[in-house]
Amino acid sequence: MTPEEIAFQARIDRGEKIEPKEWMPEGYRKTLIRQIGQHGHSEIVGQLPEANWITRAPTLERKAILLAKVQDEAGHGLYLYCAAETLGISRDELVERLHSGNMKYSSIFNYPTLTWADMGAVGWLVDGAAIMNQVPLQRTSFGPYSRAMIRICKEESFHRRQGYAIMMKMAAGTFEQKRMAQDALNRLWYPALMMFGPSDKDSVHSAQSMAWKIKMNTNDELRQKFVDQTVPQAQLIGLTVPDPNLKWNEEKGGYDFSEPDWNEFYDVLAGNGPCNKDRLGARVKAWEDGAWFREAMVAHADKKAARQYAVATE
Amino acid sequence: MTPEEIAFQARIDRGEKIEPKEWMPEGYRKTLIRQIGQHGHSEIVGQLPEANWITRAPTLERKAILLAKVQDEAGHGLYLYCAAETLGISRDELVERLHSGNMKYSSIFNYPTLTWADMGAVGWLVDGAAIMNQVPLQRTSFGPYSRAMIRICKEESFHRRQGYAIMMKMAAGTFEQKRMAQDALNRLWYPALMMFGPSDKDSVHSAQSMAWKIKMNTNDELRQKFVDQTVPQAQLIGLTVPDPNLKWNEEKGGYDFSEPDWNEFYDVLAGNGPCNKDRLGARVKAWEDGAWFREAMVAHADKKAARQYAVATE
Amino acid sequence: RDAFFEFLLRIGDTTLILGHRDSEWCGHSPVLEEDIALANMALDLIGQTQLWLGLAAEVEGKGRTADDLAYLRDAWDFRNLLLVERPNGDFGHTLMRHFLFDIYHLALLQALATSSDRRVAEIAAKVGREVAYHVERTSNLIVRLGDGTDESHRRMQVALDALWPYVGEMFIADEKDEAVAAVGIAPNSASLRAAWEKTVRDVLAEATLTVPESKFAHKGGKRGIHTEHLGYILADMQFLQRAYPGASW
Amino acid sequence: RDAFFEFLLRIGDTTLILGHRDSEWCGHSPVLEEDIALANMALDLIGQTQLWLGLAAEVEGKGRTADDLAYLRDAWDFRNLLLVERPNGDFGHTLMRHFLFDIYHLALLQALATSSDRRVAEIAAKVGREVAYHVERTSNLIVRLGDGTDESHRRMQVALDALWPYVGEMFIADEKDEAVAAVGIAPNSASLRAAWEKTVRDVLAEATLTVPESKFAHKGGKRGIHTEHLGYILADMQFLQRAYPGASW
Repeated sequence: MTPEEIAFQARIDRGEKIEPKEWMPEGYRKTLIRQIGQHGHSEIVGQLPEANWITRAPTLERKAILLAKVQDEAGHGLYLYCAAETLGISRDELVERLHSGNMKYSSIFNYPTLTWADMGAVGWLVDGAAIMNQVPLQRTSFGPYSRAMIRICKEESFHRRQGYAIMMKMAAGTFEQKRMAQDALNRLWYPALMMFGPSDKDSVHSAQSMAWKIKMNTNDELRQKFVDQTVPQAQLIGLTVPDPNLKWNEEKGGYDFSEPDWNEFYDVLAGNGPCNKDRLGARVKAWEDGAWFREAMVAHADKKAARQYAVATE
Repeated sequence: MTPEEIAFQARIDRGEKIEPKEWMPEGYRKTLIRQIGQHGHSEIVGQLPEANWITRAPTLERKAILLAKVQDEAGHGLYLYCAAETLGISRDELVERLHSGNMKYSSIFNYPTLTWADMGAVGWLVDGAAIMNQVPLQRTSFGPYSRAMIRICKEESFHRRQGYAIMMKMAAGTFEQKRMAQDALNRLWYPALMMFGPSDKDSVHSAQSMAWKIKMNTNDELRQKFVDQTVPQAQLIGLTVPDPNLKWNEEKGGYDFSEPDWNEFYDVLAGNGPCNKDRLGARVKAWEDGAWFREAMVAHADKKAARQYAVATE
Repeated sequence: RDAFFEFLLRIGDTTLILGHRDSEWCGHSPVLEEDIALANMALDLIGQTQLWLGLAAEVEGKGRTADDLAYLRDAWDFRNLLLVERPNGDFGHTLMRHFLFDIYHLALLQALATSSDRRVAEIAAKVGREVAYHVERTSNLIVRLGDGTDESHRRMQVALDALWPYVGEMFIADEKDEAVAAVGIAPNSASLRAAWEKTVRDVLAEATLTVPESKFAHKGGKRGIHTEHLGYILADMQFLQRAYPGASW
Repeated sequence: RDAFFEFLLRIGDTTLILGHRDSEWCGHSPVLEEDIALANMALDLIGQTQLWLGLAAEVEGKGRTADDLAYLRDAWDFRNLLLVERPNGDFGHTLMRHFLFDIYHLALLQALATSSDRRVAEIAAKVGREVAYHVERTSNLIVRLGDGTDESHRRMQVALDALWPYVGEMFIADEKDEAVAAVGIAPNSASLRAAWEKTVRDVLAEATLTVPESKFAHKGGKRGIHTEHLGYILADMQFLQRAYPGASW
């Protein structure tokens, strides 16, 4: 390590925040750009599975809540892109990397939302897992990222509660509604577990990220915490977690549970999830169809500036 | 009149059929191209209002019947375009004239189909009115047109019966179904009356067309006949024709009835019907989106011919 | 009372359907800020729908709720303006439709704020601020897109030409409009036209767009005679309520 | 019996949904002859649906009808292949989807013509001729479009690449497939693959198209786990039956 790097690490170890204009190792910058960018992309792509049910929400109240949630996600995307921009990458570049497949988004959004209960399950499990990842990141070493996380976590936990409320309602509803709720849990349980990433023994790059406080906990720690939190919630509303091996382990003070099918995880990552092509296709189409709009905004601003300049110099 | 024209008229008067390769006055040819072309266009555009309910047909049986009907209409369009082609105009030219607004299609298809009952009312009233126009045209002087009409009339009268069967079912159905049936009759009655064209006193070009046996009856004659046929059918299934002035006139042996709103007729003709832009827009889009397909068909045929030629001359 | 109920459906159904159309853009807008803005407008409109249809249900007095009205009527019982059920088209088309409606919407709400019916006046006062913001936003975008690139100018002119025949319906009063106007519940629709024209023409002029000359106006939405598009909107919107009758969500 | 019922749903739902997708083209095809041909295929498929779902209802023995099965089940109870619910895309995309299915469909029917269940054998024999014609038509068009212009070649290759991950599901047998195969009602799905591959590869070669190398196969349709597209199809298809329960049409 160079003296600069040693000093940098010392600052992090002391719990100081790193701010955009300050010196940082290239690896730190790159890792953060990737992580924050992918986090932002997840928010953006993550609009789609839920937007899929806005036009079909069953009541006006549910429609309004879902609209507000999807809007929040777009807002989170915006904060995160802004945080990434402070590291010297433009939003257009980030978008380009998403569209070219160079940067990923959370694989969970490559699963379809097939019934209304999925709006409950997504909020409860997906936002639940996201929060589990994000709460520790409020203490991450990079200032703008940390501040974005603080703001985002507040909203996400609201979303999680709303999702759980939908599930509760469904689980206490008609036979069909209960069936829908259980079906959603069955389909989304393992993909939610996958959100924490591969098992620690297969996870690369973790040590450096943890030293830099970009990653605060190991994948398996967070996954365990998620399971321990979620299982009782499922039981409370009479739903069954689809895992025959699920069992309370008194000794470790947590549940034993089955690993997700990691082959499926890598398949989805490789582009073969149920919705990879539809999701990325929808985003690329939105971007391309909207090119004329973005160009017009720029052109108008230029014209206006030119006119103001002309007036000023008359 | 030239001697040729006199001889031509004499053939028509004797009831002879004129065939494509035979001499005919330019006016006869032009009038026929317009009439047959517009008739063909009406079949093509006429697919759209009914296609609108195929995906929403209420039973598999009804869906199959409706599909078959729309398919028949495309078939009619094909016969008619072929008949027009014998007069020396290509299908592409006909299509171009439709898309440029140079040739019209029946204004009835500029009205929307808003409920399932419209599938009944369109069959019963619109095909009913069409048949009323077409039956006499089976005796028209131009051979290919006459033969096309014979074939088409047979299928149309089947469609009319199917449409009436839907109306009968609806009128004998639940309160809501009855309401749908009556609502469809209310909306489509006057547009159906308009299908015979303006009142004789305002109708231009009629005399020459009648002498040529391109037009066999006056607009008002056919309209009267349609009303006289349709009113009892409505009564039979308990529907009310939406005309307070409707009254049996013993003396003339037919119904007295209100004229349609001719201002609306001319408005629709001028392009301001509820669906003019949507209908023509859909056709133009289909044509433009399909250009690559048609070009490929030609290119493949050319390649194949070239290959066969190469083999033959080896 | 029947006219009052109808009047409330006309406005409540209009905000519902426009909110629906807006929401179709979620996740598909040209730029992130627009995703947020359009979702926000949709959210405002759905909230307004709850108020208007809620009052409609109350006025009707048959024990129906706002949700019953939104989810259990078929197209012919909907009373929204035809303008708002038109397909979205490109993003400029959606904004043009919004703009043409927003200017009317704000004028209507300002007039309703002095309604003889206290409940109407309260709702109008409450939601007027939201709509004032819609007006500000869409007017601003119309100017920027009209006076942007050649391409954006062309698209906005196409949108304006296509939508113009649907603006007249906002200002044509029938006997039901006249009945509510007579008792001071609502303004006379026709009375809103002059101010609307002025504002709209000013913005369009700044946007370098040409107002079509045609005075032709499609109508029917206010009487339940819609375009073919509404049926498809409702098939999606109402699916769950229709497929699982009586369930509580 | 449960496996037999499932098997009939898998084929009946598949013909229903493909017929639906075909019918979306009515009035919108690139050329009149295609409007007719596609409507004709849709008509065949809907007719087949009546037979298969009719038999399914009979086998189930709970008093339901083919229409009940088509109109009153939600997406998760549908058992169609994912391939047929994919959106139409351009006309070439629709034809490619049809072609990939048709070759399988014909082979399946030929095998079913010797089914141990007489009713299945009768239906298969009856509809085999229709499907043989579909095969002839779509194969022919695939060759012409693949080996047409550069543009048509490009479009057909895009379609093939996009649809290829959905063909595997046709040949993957689960325990229900195995149960009906064991009693001779239906062939083993996997057994149809070799002949299918040969025919498909021959046609695609003549069409100058490149068969994708990926062996990845999406699945789920046969167990009721669909794509997001099916829900929208059903919202339209079932609207009237859902909105007016118990009415007779």
